[in-house]
Amino acid sequence: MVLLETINLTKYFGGISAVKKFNFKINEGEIVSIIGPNGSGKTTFFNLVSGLYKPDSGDILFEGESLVGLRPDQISNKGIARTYQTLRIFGNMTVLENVLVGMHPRLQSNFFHSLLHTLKVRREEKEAREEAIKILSYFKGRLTGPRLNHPASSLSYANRRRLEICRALANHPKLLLLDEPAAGMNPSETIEMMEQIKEIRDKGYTIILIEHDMKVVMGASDRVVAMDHGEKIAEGGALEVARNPLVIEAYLGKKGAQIA
Amino acid sequence: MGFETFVGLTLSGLTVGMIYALVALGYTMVYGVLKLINFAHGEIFTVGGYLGATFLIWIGIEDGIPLPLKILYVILAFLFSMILTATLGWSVERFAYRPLRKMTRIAPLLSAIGVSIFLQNLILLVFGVDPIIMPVAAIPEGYIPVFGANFRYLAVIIIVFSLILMGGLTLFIKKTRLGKAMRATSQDREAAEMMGINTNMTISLTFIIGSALAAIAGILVAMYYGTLKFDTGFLYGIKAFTAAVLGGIGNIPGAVIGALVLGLAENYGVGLKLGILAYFFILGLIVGLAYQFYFLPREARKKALFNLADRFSYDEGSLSKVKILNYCYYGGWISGFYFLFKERRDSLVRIHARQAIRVGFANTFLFLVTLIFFLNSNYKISSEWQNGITFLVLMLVLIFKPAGILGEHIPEKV
Amino acid sequence: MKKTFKKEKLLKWSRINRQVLIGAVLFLAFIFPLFNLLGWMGMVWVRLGVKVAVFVLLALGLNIIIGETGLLNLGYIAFFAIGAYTTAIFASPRLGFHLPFWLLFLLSGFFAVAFGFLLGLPTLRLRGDYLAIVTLAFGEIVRITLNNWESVTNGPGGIPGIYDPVIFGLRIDNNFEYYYLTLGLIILCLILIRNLKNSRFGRAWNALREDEIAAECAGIHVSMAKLLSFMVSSLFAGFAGCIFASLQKFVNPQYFVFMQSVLVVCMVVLGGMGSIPGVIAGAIALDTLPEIIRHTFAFWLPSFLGEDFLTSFPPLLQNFLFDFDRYRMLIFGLAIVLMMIFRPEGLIPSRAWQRELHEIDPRLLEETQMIRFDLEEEEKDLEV
Amino acid sequence: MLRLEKVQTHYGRIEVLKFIDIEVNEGEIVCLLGGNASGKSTTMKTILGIVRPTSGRVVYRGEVINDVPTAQRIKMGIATVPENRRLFPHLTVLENLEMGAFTRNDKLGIQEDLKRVYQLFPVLEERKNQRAGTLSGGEQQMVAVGRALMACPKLLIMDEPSMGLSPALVDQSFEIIKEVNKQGVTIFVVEQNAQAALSIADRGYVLQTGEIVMEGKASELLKSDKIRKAYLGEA
Repeated sequence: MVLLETINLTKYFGGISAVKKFNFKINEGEIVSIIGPNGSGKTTFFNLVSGLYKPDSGDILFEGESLVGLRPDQISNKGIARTYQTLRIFGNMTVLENVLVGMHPRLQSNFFHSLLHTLKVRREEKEAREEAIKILSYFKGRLTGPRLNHPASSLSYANRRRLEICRALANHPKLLLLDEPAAGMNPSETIEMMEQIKEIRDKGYTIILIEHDMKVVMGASDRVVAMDHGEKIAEGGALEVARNPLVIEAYLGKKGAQIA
Repeated sequence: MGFETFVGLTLSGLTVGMIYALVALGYTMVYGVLKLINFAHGEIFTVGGYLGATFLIWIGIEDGIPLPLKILYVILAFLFSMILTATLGWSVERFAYRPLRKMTRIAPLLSAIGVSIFLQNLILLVFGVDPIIMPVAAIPEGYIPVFGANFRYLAVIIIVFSLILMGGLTLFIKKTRLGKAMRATSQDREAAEMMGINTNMTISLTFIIGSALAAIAGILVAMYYGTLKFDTGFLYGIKAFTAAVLGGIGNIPGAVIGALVLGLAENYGVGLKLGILAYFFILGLIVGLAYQFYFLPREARKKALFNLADRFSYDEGSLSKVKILNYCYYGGWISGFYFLFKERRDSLVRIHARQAIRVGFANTFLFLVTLIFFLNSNYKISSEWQNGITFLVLMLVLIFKPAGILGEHIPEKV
Repeated sequence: MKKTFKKEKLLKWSRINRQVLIGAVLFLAFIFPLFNLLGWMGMVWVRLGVKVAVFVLLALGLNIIIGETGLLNLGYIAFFAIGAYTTAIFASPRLGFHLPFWLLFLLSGFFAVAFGFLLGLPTLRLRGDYLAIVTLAFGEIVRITLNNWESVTNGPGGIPGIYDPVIFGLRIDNNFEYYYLTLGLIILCLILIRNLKNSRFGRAWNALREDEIAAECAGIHVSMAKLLSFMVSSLFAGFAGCIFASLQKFVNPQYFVFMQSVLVVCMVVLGGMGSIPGVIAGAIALDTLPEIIRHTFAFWLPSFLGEDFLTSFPPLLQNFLFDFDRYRMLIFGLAIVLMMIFRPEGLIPSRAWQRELHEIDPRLLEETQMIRFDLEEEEKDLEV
Repeated sequence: MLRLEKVQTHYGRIEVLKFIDIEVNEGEIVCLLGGNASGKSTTMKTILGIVRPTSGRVVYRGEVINDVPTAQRIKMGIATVPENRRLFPHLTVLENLEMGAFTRNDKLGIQEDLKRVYQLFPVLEERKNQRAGTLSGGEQQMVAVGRALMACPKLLIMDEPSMGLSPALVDQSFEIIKEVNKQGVTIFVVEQNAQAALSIADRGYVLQTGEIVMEGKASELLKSDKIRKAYLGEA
């Protein structure tokens, strides 16, 4: 079943098209990677889907409903969560609180109950905490234990990326947008991340991945979409795309293609 | 109300507006470079006025002194005050803002408020609660009759002098090496540093120029009204800031236009009946829109006027509906609602319909305000509300059009 | 292993100490007026205590906006004014109303919240520094309105003769009773604040302070969350205003000038943004400092050292010490600047702001942080 | 020509560069490789004088320039093309180029250099009155290089010239570097894209968490296993 579909999605910035007539489809349970040089519109595409930008034309359909014109928080509540290329964790809040913020829209307690800290709120908070810890333990012991109550800004670069993924998962999204999850990680961490992304998918999430590391792209994704100057230049299986002459010219270069 | 009153109000509005502009330039320049609202600027203005007046009192300017000597004294007073005030502005930046430059935004803002309170109370302690009185001999007397209204020589001097200063400043920023360095610094400080521009010096220069202009404005106000109080600067500061925001902060011509609009609005507001104010309300709107339109890139101009849908190539289906929707912008918001409900599946139409409703709503609002003004056209606003008008303008501008009349000029990085 | 153990122990200790400290402070707050009954302290101090308590309430409210949500409100005193004037209008001979106190109390809160809503709804999407200016303008408009709407507010003359509150048949008419009333209210508010802080709403506010975009994409309705924090803080100001008006029996627009807003901001900032003990300490310090200095030099020290020990001081200093009230705002202004430069997190900082404010330019820091944290990470991994 | 001797740099209490030694000879192209957070940009800022070393010496043409301010260094002939180009978006192309020559006073020389830059990049002459922010990525790169050349440098420092450019443009941009080098400018490239950088450089250094872990001839580095593994993505 098609989960997310964009139709002729277009976004201009001061006369230059950042995304142009972009048609994209993802089925439930897939991992689709988007590759392309910097400035080719990948992150703009994410921002369009998550509602930070409004498209100039075209449509975004999520489970058959249009997302255009909704606020980012409404879109998030519909079940789309994301991470950022430039990390956006809440540095001064603890690791646990970061995940709990991600859970915010799912929690039911209303303002007056919270104000009075009723039994219901207490129970819900306790459950939320337990679940947050469960989510954090996806990444083995890295984010749990004493680190639960450490401020997020004290984490290493790689762990912050992991925390961001946990925060995104906290809302039980149907679709997960990962923007360069392996950036700044060393080769062994990158491979680990690739495996974990696959594990997350097996738990029933659908994932769109922006990544530069061709190893991750090759290893993790079911399908690859290549973008350049805001347009789709190739689509298909990972190897197929990597051998596409357009992609080689625009992005991989001859040597990159050989590696792939 | 006679025509003379109107002319008189216009002239005093222009004069006060020019003074606001001089102060507003300081705000807008600092905001352009540091993204900081320099709260202390109003107090720097007061200090400038006090210093000028003190100098004139100290030097003993009297009626018996020959005119050339008087002029010399006044010029000396200006120089004296400008130099000291510029030093003050420089040191405020150096000691209260520079150490905070790398912190989050709330810290420098609070520091600026702290400096403002400190300076205001310092003036209070040094000069006392009583206002300082400008020696009468320093104020040029006489007036030119213009259409039956009296145009004071001082007002003429203020307007001409301010125009010269602003022209000079614009030239300085556009053409000279230092001016270009200032612009470069405001756009990308680190890159400017890499080009060998001493950015600290450039920022200091911004404060020095801004403070010197504020000092001039302070003395001019003291001359115009004859006195200056320790807290005058707070009000002038907020008014000038309002002017800067009204014109679009960071935008130098914007500051001048905003200041003139504000000066006129205040004077018309308290001097005229509401009905006449309504005309100017509409006039101002038209002037603002026309100016904004004029500064659009040439290709965009046509499209902005007539056909929003042509801006980009839309797919066929939505296109015709969007075209119809464009009439909503001019027609009203009922059709916007109609489309919103009827075509709610089409996201593109939805966006445009919402925008049409918003614009339609704003237009309705303006229409209602104007109507109320006309209906109450016998009602006169009391002069106590002059400050209230400024605050109201400030709130309305920030709420409805935070970018100001001419648009903000806060450069984003490439 | 060893290291973690030590840390745990330390943590436990600090927790116990904290409880002891809170208990001690509460105890002191409760028995404070008794000093007067024992004859150790003049009535002036009890009265000052009530005033301090009102300002503690105000500062706690403002802290929700500044400390928790990271927005600067420079017109906060306007909400205080709205609360006070509501009480004054509905419980004084001015217009002939006399509502029961509990209704008055709720009404004061309600009007403050309603105005908070009206102001917040359109303005809260503004950038932080613009919001500061808009709130400032709002504060001034409220004051100008109070000054000019003579038919209701009696203009600059103010409203005299506000009735004493009556709670459960008990007529509150002396300073002791006011003190305990306000203290009770403070404790109630503290509990509410703590509850909110630990709820999803408190977390949403903190998330907004940290990163608005990320918060929005995590599903937080930004405008609603901001509006909520604005309204809660207005509510406290309304309550404080109600008590203040009943206490003073008289209100006029002069109480609600911009400088008062700044004073409350000073309390929050100097005490420590986001830290409740800090904010309380800030409010107490700023309110009592002028009195304490004046009393020290006018009464206490002379009684020890002789009447004329001050005459040996230079005249300027004498003037300063005797007339500290005049220099108060000057010194507070300077204190804010110095505080921002040397200790931006305040006297009793909250953990979050301490880090927030000591951050270097993020662009510069990016790579250093990564190195540092990677190293720390390695250490920790070895440790565990 | 340029030598860093045991340079150590701190941001606050955090040590970023740990006693690094780098040497650049006249006429060479030298590249400094490193991943995220390795201290590359800090090295560059140290050479430019935006960050001051806590210990060690920065020697330029036989002079210790530790305490020389940035403007003076640019006068001495060190110019830079910053990371992400960092143009002044609201200034015109011409004004951007003029900013590059900010520290110079010889009007005639500036005019000549302007001509030289226009010769190198004819597009820029056509667009000289256009705002820099409206140019395309490739053109912006040209302005950035041109702006650095306007300082009449003897040593040109390039911070990640390949960042944000498509492979075709990367090649073009490295061609430009070669061309500039031929005109007698020594070049120091800080890069993440090891392949591209090493293919034009004479020598290279590899920086990792603030330490130089490897150095040598570019051709040798290209062959080294470690480099292939870490930077060229080969298992």
